[in-house]
Amino acid sequence: MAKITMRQAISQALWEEMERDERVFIMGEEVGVWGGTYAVTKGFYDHFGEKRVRDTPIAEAVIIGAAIGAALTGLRPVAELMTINFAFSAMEHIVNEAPKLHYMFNGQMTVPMVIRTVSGGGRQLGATHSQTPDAIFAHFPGLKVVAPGTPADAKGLLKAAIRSNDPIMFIEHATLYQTRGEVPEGDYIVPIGTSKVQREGKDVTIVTYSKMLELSFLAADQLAKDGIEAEIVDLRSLRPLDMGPVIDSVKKTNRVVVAEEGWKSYGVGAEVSSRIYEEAFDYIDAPVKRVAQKEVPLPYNAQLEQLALPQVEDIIAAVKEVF
Amino acid sequence: MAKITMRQAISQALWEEMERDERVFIMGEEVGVWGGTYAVTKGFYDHFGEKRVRDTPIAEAVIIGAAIGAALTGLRPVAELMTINFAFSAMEHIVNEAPKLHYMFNGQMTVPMVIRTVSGGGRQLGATHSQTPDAIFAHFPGLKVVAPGTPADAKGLLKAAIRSNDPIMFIEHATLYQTRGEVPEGDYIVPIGTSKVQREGKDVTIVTYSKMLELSFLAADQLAKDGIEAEIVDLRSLRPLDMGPVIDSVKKTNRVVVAEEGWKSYGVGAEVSSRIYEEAFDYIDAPVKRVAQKEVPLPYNAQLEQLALPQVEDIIAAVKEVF
Amino acid sequence: MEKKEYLDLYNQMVVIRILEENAAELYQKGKIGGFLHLYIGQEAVSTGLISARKPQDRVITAYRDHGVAINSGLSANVVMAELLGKATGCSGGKGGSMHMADVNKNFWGGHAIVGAHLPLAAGLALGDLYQKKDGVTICMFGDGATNIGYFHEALNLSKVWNLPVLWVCENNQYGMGTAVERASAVSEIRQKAAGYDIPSDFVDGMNVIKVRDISKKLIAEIRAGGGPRFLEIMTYRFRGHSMGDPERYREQDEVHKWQENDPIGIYRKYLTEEKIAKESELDEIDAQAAEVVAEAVRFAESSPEPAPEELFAHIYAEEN
Amino acid sequence: MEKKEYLDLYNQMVVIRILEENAAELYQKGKIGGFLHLYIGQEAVSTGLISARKPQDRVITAYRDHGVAINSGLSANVVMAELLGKATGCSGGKGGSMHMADVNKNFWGGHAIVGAHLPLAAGLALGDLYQKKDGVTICMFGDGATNIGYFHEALNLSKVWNLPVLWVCENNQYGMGTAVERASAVSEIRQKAAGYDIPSDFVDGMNVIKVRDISKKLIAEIRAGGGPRFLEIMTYRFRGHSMGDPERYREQDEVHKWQENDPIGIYRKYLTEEKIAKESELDEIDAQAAEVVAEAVRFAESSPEPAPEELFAHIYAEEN
Ligand SMILES: Cc1ncc(C[n+]2csc(CCOP(=O)(O)OP(=O)(O)O)c2C)c(N)n1
Ligand SMILES: Cc1ncc(C[n+]2csc(CCOP(=O)(O)OP(=O)(O)O)c2C)c(N)n1
Ligand SMILES: [Mg+2]
Ligand SMILES: [Mg+2]
Repeated sequence: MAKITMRQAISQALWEEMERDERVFIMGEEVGVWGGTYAVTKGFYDHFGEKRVRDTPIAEAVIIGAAIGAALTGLRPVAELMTINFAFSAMEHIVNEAPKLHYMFNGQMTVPMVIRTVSGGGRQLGATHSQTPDAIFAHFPGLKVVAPGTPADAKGLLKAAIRSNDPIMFIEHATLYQTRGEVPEGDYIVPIGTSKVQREGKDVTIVTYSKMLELSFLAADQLAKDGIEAEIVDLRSLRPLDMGPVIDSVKKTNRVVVAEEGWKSYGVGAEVSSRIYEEAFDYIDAPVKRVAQKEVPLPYNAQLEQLALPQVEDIIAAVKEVF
Repeated sequence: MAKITMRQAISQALWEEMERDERVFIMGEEVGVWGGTYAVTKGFYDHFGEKRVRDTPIAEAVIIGAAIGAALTGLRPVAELMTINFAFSAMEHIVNEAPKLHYMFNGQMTVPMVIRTVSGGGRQLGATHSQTPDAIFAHFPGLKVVAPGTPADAKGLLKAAIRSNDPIMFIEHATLYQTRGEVPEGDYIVPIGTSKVQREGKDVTIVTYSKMLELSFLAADQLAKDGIEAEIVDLRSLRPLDMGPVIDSVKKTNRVVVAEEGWKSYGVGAEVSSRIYEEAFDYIDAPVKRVAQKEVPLPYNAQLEQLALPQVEDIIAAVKEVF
Repeated sequence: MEKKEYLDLYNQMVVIRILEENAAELYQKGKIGGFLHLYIGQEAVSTGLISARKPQDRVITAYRDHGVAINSGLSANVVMAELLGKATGCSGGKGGSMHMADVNKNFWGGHAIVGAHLPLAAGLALGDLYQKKDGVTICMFGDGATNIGYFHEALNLSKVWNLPVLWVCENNQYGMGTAVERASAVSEIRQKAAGYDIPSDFVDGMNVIKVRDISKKLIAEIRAGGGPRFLEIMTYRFRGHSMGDPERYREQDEVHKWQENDPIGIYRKYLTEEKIAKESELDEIDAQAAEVVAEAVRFAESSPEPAPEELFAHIYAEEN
Repeated sequence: MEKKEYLDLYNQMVVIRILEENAAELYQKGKIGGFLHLYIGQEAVSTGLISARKPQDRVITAYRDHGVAINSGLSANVVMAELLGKATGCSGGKGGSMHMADVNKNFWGGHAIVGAHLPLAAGLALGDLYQKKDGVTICMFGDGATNIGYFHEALNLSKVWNLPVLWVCENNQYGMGTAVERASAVSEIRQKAAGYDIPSDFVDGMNVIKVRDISKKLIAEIRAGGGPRFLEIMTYRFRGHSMGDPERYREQDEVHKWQENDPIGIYRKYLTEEKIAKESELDEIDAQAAEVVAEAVRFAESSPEPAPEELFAHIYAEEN
């Protein structure tokens, strides 16, 4: 299998799906002539043309709203929001239109749409541009929220998302695009709503997703040196949330750390740890630890920003605390 | 003390603060000539005039954005969003402007603003108009989120909010306006960020807020008949979240139910139960139960809607399950 | 136009009027819940407008949608059943007054967030353009909706992408209790279209034939590839914004003056004066319409509630 | 205008130019992080515009804000220190390139979400109107920002409430890689003002004196109670949108043509031809400006990082 970057994996999935299905098209800011601000759609404009690779004005609400409308007519838009910080400008359409139409009109309308966007801090972009508010989008039934942590999952999940008939928020991470990994060629699909054990271990369970998966691997390597074998469960999807592999792991290790990049309060770790206690109360030997971002708007200064973001050391420390 | 309705209590707090401080003014849709869609500001327009009771266009982003700007100049706007469902249309300004400015500009700017809005289902308004997504607003540091469950708290908390120098989302509930309770006259202040034991009991702790407080009281009365004395802790504020009284109660009862009206996943109960385990792990005798809304967009049909909303019976059943 | 077409327009307006009057009663009786926005006074607007469309033309509107549903070809039965939240309603009882639709009739709803459906309309039009279909999307909204950002983003995109969409502003002078001039920088709403270089027109919304004629013209221009058009239709709602509106914001005289311009009365006069129809024929239609609505009420009241398991149906198109 | 005023304008433009060139270098060296949007080519816009304001007039802009900060009276030291994220920066190192401000200089930032600061500007103006102060709020934004809903809602409200605000569109022909005509229904942005019945004007942004004169006129009209005004300023950015822009969207010829219209060169020519200043005087200013920026770099580099406890400072104005 080829080792390619996350960027290439996502680009490949998009390209193949567009080749496969005329109904699939891309719209968003700078997806065309520029080639995507993260270069994911580089070359698409020349190959697929302006009909299927549509640059839009800076108008997030109509980017998502028009994608919804196009989806209602049977097309399969992949609408890009340059970063998730701009999703607030399309909030109504993301959480109160796309997820409601199928239900509210009793199944008459379907919204086969993918919203591709990018979360994550660590690039000194300041408070308005560095957020990882993934959890708030997962609060809404009717919407699906996917966030891959490996190139293979990114390809397989994006293909599954594009072929799904439901509105799906596909959250990439700003500092994962260079991450390399083996990615199956061709038609590789990862079903949406399936968590996955990314590393086996018997001593402690680290539940995580997206960028924090990378940090969790590093933490696990460190911990192994101290003789602690961490099992890493990657959620991959926040809604639907597949607790199965998490619970299985917890029943084996009896110790859990949940690691997310976003703020702790009302975040992903809150839901996951609550579910763990609900489903495996008797198996928990020590309080589940949440590793997350400090509760501050992210500052520009690099040192302060890193102090606010969860680090490998934080995961290691948390793991040691559950023993 | 006078027994007045929640509507009167909120109206009184607004009126008194406007009388007290020239800098306080109201802006929003139908707050003036109409008198407020929930009649909270009835009579304000005639008394305070159009300068201080400002009807706005239907334009939520500029309602909140302009309130922020006015607050930056030293005024103390109370901006009303007719319901929280329309807050999505002002999301950028609520979560990415108001809570960021003070921090991002190193304390140079302050945003003494209150956003009054209304959550809640149960009125057959359908999926787009019936939500209780309070939790997602509480995810953002820099913003404070308050949601009173009694008339006295509504008055005291709203006065505290108007006098605060921080942006505060003040969430009322659509079906609590008629609720009556004793409310201290005059300058009554309830500090923001303080949970409160609203009913004492020794057997089980019900943690709740807003509308679900009312249902929790009813559940507690029922339970008392079965010899179960429930202690009810009202959060009153979701950020800051005051766990003190919750933990004290849990250490006494060792059994907990968290009741909220919104969806369970990534909701208030998730954060509260996680915090309970983090702070009182050894005191929990049975898994914390979350009572919440079913994970569906709320339907119009009355019977279906009630099936989706958490009921008194659900709280009672949950309490019995923790024994 | 054939006589039967003339009479059909009259019939549609009368059915809407009677249906709305019955809805108001049923609301008072507590048989309809939620918000109820009546279309009384505005019947000529959607009747004339939608009569000008072809089957491939899509219609999408706001929450004041009962009349639009009838004009789009939905039966009084499914509309009334939806109002009562019954399983037989056009949205299975899940949508209610504000969320009616029938995609098979190319009626795309029924949307309750002010202005939020304009971006959807741009997308519907994009869908037709992309698939080289010759449908035109007709998007209706109120005067108040033209002040929200969604309006701006949708109109701008429709011009930049030359989308086949007819933007129709139903200017009934108020957004809830706020008069147009208190909320909008321009009180002639069509002036806003100039900011997007979109050709605009306007028409008396109390005259169904005038509305139909101008709509036909604009829809044809759009279908010919002319890009978006904007139509401002002057009208007035005879009732409150929704049930229980205290109506402190307008004088009853104003309301009465407008009621003298009853679009149904005006059209009735036109039909008889132009010798298109006799009073007796129109009375006959009135009677039939009353019966159609009475039957719709019977149908709705005797229809079953949605089954409890419907609560979990259609959250997603696929479970996985 | 006094000679020293003429020279002061020249000095401001040169300081900005040199400061930006230094910033680009420091970015390459990795001493500046995040996004860096340079103002090179647009110096005459904010220099002329802000020179027309009185102390009570507020300035607010987008993320392309270094020049605006300098023109607002911030020292090169605090601007450069902010770029390096130092404690001595105008935002204490917490804001960075996109989030600079000094409220004591009536400079209200530096806002990074496109168009989102226009509603804030309406509010700043409302604050002055409400408090019967005679300040005018000057709100700057790009051509791309005029397509987002915030623009629409803010301009409409400013007219309805007759707010003392000057809306200034810096039309530099592109929003990132998207040319105006590919994103906006109208390519003469000022046409949009008509949709709000807001008087508009436009000016060559490469001529600092013209910008200053028209700005003075419009600010005076607003201060006199005339309500909002709209000014479109034609300009061009000589560098990429931000550092690392591949610039696939424009020909280098186009860039070069515009660079021949260098606002600093044009003004220098004007000053000498009009005999307002001698070449030697201007060279002297250039040298001083270079020294000011060099000192700013020294200041910034030698300034301390914010203390770790600053991470938790100013989350709220009050802890409770
Ligand atoms: C975004 C949003 N804000 C507020 C409301 C509440 N609301 C419902 S209808 C309405 C007035 C709309 O007026 P207009 O667009 O003129 O339509 P009309 O009711 O006159 O047909 C308002 C403010 C809403 N539904 N959505
Ligand atoms: C709401 C939002 N969407 C997208 C972006 C990303 N973005 C930053 S600058 C920019 C282009 C803005 O162009 P323009 O308004 O013309 O200003 P200029 O950069 O030309 O000065 C975009 C799309 C953003 N910051 N905010
Ligand atoms: Mg109206
Ligand atoms: Mg530009």
